[in-house]
Amino acid sequence: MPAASLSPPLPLWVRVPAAAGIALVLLPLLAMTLQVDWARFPALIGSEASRAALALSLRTAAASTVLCVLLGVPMAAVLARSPRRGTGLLRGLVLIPLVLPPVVSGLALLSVVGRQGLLGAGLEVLGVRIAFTTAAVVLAQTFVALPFLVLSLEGALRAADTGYEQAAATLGAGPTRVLLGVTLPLVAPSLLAGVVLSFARALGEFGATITVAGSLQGTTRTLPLEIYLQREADPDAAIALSFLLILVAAAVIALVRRRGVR
Amino acid sequence: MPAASLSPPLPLWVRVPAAAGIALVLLPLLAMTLQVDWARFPALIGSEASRAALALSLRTAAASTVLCVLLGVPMAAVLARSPRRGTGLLRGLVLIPLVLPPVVSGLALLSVVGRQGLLGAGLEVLGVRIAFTTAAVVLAQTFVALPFLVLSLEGALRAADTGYEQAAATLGAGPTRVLLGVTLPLVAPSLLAGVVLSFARALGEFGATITVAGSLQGTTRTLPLEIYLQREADPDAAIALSFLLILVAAAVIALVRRRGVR
Amino acid sequence: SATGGGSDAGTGEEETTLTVFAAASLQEPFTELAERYEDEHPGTTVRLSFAGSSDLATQIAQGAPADVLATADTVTMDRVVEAGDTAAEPTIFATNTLTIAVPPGNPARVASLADLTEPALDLVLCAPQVPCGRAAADLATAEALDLSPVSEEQSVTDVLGKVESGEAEAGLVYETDVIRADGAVEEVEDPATGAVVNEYPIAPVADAAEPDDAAAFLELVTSPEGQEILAAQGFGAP
Amino acid sequence: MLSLRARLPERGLDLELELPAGESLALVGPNGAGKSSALALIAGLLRPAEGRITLGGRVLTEVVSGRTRTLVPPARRGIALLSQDPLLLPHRTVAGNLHFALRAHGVPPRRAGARARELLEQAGLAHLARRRPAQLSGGQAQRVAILRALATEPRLLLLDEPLAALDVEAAPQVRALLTRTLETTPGLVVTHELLDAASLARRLAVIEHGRVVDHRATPAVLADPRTAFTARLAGLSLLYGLWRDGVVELADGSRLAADTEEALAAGQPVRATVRPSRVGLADEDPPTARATVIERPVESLEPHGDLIRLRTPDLAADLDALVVARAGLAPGARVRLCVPPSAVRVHAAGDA
Amino acid sequence: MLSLRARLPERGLDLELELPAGESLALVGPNGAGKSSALALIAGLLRPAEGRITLGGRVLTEVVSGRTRTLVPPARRGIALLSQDPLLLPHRTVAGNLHFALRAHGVPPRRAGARARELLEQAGLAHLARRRPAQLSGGQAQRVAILRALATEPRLLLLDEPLAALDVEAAPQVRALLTRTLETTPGLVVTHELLDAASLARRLAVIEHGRVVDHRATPAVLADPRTAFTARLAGLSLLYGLWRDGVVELADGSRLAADTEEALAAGQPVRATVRPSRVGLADEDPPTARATVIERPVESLEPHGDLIRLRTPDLAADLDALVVARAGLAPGARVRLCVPPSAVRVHAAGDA
Ligand SMILES: Nc1ncnc2c1ncn2[C@@H]1O[C@H](COP(=O)(O)OP(=O)(O)OP(=O)(O)O)[C@@H](O)[C@H]1O
Ligand SMILES: Nc1ncnc2c1ncn2[C@@H]1O[C@H](COP(=O)(O)OP(=O)(O)OP(=O)(O)O)[C@@H](O)[C@H]1O
Ligand SMILES: [Mg+2]
Ligand SMILES: [Mg+2]
Repeated sequence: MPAASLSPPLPLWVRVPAAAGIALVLLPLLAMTLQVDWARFPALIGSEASRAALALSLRTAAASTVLCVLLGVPMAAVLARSPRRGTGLLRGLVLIPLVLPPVVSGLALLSVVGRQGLLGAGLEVLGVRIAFTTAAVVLAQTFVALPFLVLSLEGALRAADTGYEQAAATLGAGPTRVLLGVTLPLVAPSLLAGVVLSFARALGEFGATITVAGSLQGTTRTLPLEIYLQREADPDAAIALSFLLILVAAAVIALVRRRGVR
Repeated sequence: MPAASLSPPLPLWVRVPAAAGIALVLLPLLAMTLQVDWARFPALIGSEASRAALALSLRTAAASTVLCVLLGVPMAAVLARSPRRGTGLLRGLVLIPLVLPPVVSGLALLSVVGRQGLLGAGLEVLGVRIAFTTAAVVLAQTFVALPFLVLSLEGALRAADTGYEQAAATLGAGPTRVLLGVTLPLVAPSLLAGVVLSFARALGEFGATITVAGSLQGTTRTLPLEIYLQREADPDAAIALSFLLILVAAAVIALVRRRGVR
Repeated sequence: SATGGGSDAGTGEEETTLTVFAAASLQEPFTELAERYEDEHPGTTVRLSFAGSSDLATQIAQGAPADVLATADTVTMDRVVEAGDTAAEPTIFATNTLTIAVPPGNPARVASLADLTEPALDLVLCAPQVPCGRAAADLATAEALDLSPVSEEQSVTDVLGKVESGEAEAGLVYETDVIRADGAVEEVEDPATGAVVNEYPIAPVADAAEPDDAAAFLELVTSPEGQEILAAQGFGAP
Repeated sequence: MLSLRARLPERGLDLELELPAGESLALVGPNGAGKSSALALIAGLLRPAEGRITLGGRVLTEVVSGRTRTLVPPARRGIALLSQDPLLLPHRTVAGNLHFALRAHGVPPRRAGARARELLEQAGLAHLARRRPAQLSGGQAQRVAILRALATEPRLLLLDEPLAALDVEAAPQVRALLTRTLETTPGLVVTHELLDAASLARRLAVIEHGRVVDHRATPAVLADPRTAFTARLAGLSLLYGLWRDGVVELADGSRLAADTEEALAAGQPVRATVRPSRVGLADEDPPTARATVIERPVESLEPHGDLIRLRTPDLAADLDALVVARAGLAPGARVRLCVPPSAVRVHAAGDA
Repeated sequence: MLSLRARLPERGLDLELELPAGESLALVGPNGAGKSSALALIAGLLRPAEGRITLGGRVLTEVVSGRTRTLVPPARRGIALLSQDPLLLPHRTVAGNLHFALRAHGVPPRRAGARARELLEQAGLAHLARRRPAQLSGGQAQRVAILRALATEPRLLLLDEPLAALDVEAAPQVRALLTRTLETTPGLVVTHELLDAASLARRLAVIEHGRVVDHRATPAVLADPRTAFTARLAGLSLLYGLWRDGVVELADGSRLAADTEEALAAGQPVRATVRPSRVGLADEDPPTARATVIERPVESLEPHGDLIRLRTPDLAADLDALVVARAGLAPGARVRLCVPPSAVRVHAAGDA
């Protein structure tokens, strides 16, 4: 939109609740910043354990986000476009990881890939172990983050004007080209929102991870787990690490937005 | 859309990742269902503690969702429609509660409303106490759930065609009427997605709640807190309660979708 | 495929990895013990996994690659033993007693256990379902105290957090927690709190990949050297 | 050859249409008659409740008693559709939209880029290549949409009001382009303009209330319109009456002298069409011997080229502005019209 | 009274326009000339880079050297805009759309509902009341959009191609409705149709390349078009040459005999308009004494009413189809046209 074209102004009163909301979010963050022990900050976040946790968190959250996109986009498309009544139930089921306390999600995952789990026993025979490995971290993060992507995208797909897709089809575009070249670009802002949400959720994931993956430095101890541990040992370090987590998330979100938004 | 009008079919290959994604979500849930001790189920979820936790969870999650809508919709509108560069930073900040480990969010909230917090001292003088009250539960849930609503909605608002709003404005509709009568209905599916996401997040909230509000039956011990406690005492009860949480969430989501979707 | 499970890491000729699962509250002494062990056994790396005791129990039941398990209470350990996941009877290697923690300056002027029954006092305890709560309940029974907390926390760390932040005017925590808090809370001593003792058991895990190292580590923990490290963090002798 | 038979009660459609191989067809009809729906059915964007559509012997759509036997997806029909709304992909530039269409037809990326530029240059739209659809004027968007539809050489072209929104300079150019294209590629063109119907296709089908009510060569339809709608499109007045040896007796009793080449029996119901440009004012031009003078109330007066079109409930007349002013005509006034027999054509009414 | 002065370099606009109180204006111009943008500026949907817009003395928009002094929001201007795209609110029914507009103007809910029904009934669209916009045909949507724009009695009406997409039966009805409305409410009507320009407004403004290049009473513009575009709209050929006592000398040396009432000096540059309906074939009608015979290559032939319009690079002629066939005319052939002096009007070229 060129600067000259005016979208209708928002009513002035919305500024009041918007400001309240912003204050609700920003005040605690500000207060937290005040509590960071800045003198010790570099030392606190520079320890080997912190660096290992940060590296692991970035790697696993990135991997989980990729998995969420690869699995979640098709899921959202199928759910949004299936005409059948039956998908209503499916849609509800897919959202369940949203409400489960993460620890319960972890238990549920363990009951699949754990030693006594549905698949765990079979996998064990094949010499494959998922639980308590980095793969388990990715699994846990993907499980909890996937619904975020699916839900943000599905609403947008449902609302999107199918006229453009029909136009593309009459131009000879096959279903794949329509999906990748028309449908997804049309819902790009929601897809981006979904990616950011699921990345953020994966990055902050704690309960399911500690349950399925344990907490081994360098292998499964992500930044939130490290923060949890530090809280027991050195609350200042926990605050400093939380701050680091915020910085990382902000940087990644800024990067994605910069590239993704027109 | 009438049944006769055909939206272009999805490519067949999307079914493979979609099925994988659905399996990823459903298998753990199924495995969990298998672990529920159905014989004891009614007794486990029928205890006074469980009922109190369920009632509290429903009340607080509903209140938080309402707050999220009241604050989040204006925030999303302001963020989506502000032309200024500066909102980029603001938008990033607003998303931070997404990545913070919930316990850290709780600590951040305490540093505002706690006794020694930024506002806490002032509140104390007014005789208002937030810690250990149901209000603190709602505060914690709102803080963690708000970004979900804001983010889902903001993407949709950004993508929405402003032509309709302009048309409404030339018909004489003032900003409030345009917002409530045109803008929000146009992004209804995303608003609904945001409401579901934030309700779910509030319902499953654990870490921030325990940190700010503590855990007292009937006042601050929500279902996730009860589940966590039961895990220590009676893992079967924890599983049964998790299952109850799933049922409640599914029921609420189904209700919202039924009413909300055209 | 499995990325770095303990059993895989043990396939090297010389290099062995000992995996110790320990309750989160044991983080500091066990980190030190692990270093000591590595010094004494060159070629062996000790990997530590800290979590809540019941998390650890669940993980071991699901085949987590642990050689040694140390929990913060005997109830959880008994569950692991019952499930047949330990290779030997657990040994009690440390004890801990409750004490009263108050915010710096003791705003509510708590002087003794009896003051905790004051109805206007914002008292915080652990929930009876978790070990520290069980201990608090036992203490209340033993001393015939009628405690009405404003919150029953999930873990002792949460109790400590409430006291540190001043939200709570008093809380019952372990001696070790007060030491950990490093001045963020004050301790109000009352000899009566010694009536209830919490015991920390340790045991080798049934499927241990490194049973020899597990035994050696256990030995270190219970040795005078190990006990010294534990004592420095406020743990009592078994 | 295109053959269409489709029912869709939801939209009140019950269409039947055959188009000989290589022929193009103009589709006219009132708003909401079902023209766009007919194109959507052929393009495969709409499933009939019942029906069969074939193109060159290939079954594209077949629904028998509610069961879908065949439904070739739109992309595999080799049919290009220019819909009423341009529907340019909003996230691509103008050039990107053409590129998309070419790529969808298997043109390799490089060639598609060059070809897109070429098409835009030929159409004189090269300066718009990098604009997004939102930055185009209505007519510009329409022209780009036409280019896009023609970019991929389809087996059948479906054009829904292709010249709406085009200015008086662009319209003839685009009309010429479409005429050239339709010489080699058969097409169906929906239009509300007589000129387009006549210049773009040799055959004309009229859809009213979801049914094809007329389908003949364009000049035949225009010379002898069978419905009020087509008469209006052809710019003629259509009246019904009974044949009384050289005159048409209208329902109100007035009589209209007429010539006819058809053999008509006395008392036979007939359809008479009157050309407004040949109708005059009785008080201005003293009527010739056989001319009919009919009195009617004036319904409306509107400009028509350099003349004024005067409408009465059943007859229209194109009059000089000067004449109208002199006669002091205004809606509501009564007017005496003079209709020479040469302005009237009569056909047996049975074949309507 | 409307007064508009606005620059918007981004769209190549530099507009100036004054409309006397109570008058309506037709706005014509090529695609992309800036017509819709002009309406958007007046409606307050677009901010000029520089400019001032007033209506009845009230300043609606004022931007001086990049600083916005006044920008009354669209809803407070009392101006209704019918845009080129109907933009019916997709989540409301047809009746709901009217209801919305009425409510926005403060009509109480009950009355708004009744009034919406009434308006739909009057327009014969009552059967569409409960449909969603997606379930309407193109023309139906356009009619509902017109109703919606008229529903609230605005101080100024802006109509962007209101009659596009309407069929030949609906168009005159809607045209009559708009004519009636524009008698009491001043309006600006964008159109590509001569007929609409002439019937809806007494004044006509021509926008080309973002500038108002002509603005006079409609008959004056049509009789004496000053640009190629207006000539085309008026259906006339426009030629330039030098006045040589009774003839116009064209650039290629050919001479066109003409009558004129203006006092013209010899050698003066002039503009000549030629009415195609008066131009014939020299070989068919032997030319009268003063008629000019000019030889030109045939550029195109297209139907025009019941005639064929033959175009050459500078002259057009409307010929009988029979004559065209007999003369064997086709694009590329050379044709000898006969132009009687009465078909030509000459004006001094200075005032263009
Ligand atoms: N999506 C829809 N659902 C239900 N009915 C529809 C839908 N779209 C169109 N209709 C109805 O079907 C009928 C035919 O519509 P169609 O669009 O084919 O008309 P049309 O001949 O193209 O008219 P126009 O000249 O106005 O474009 C109309 O009565 C219309 O209201
Ligand atoms: N959003 C936009 N951003 C930039 N340029 C635009 C935008 N919209 C239109 N334009 C350009 O501004 C010019 C004027 O456009 P406008 O829509 O006013 O033309 P118009 O006279 O209404 O044409 P039409 O008859 O095709 O509707 C055109 O060159 C167009 O490409
Ligand atoms: Mg149509
Ligand atoms: Mg326009």
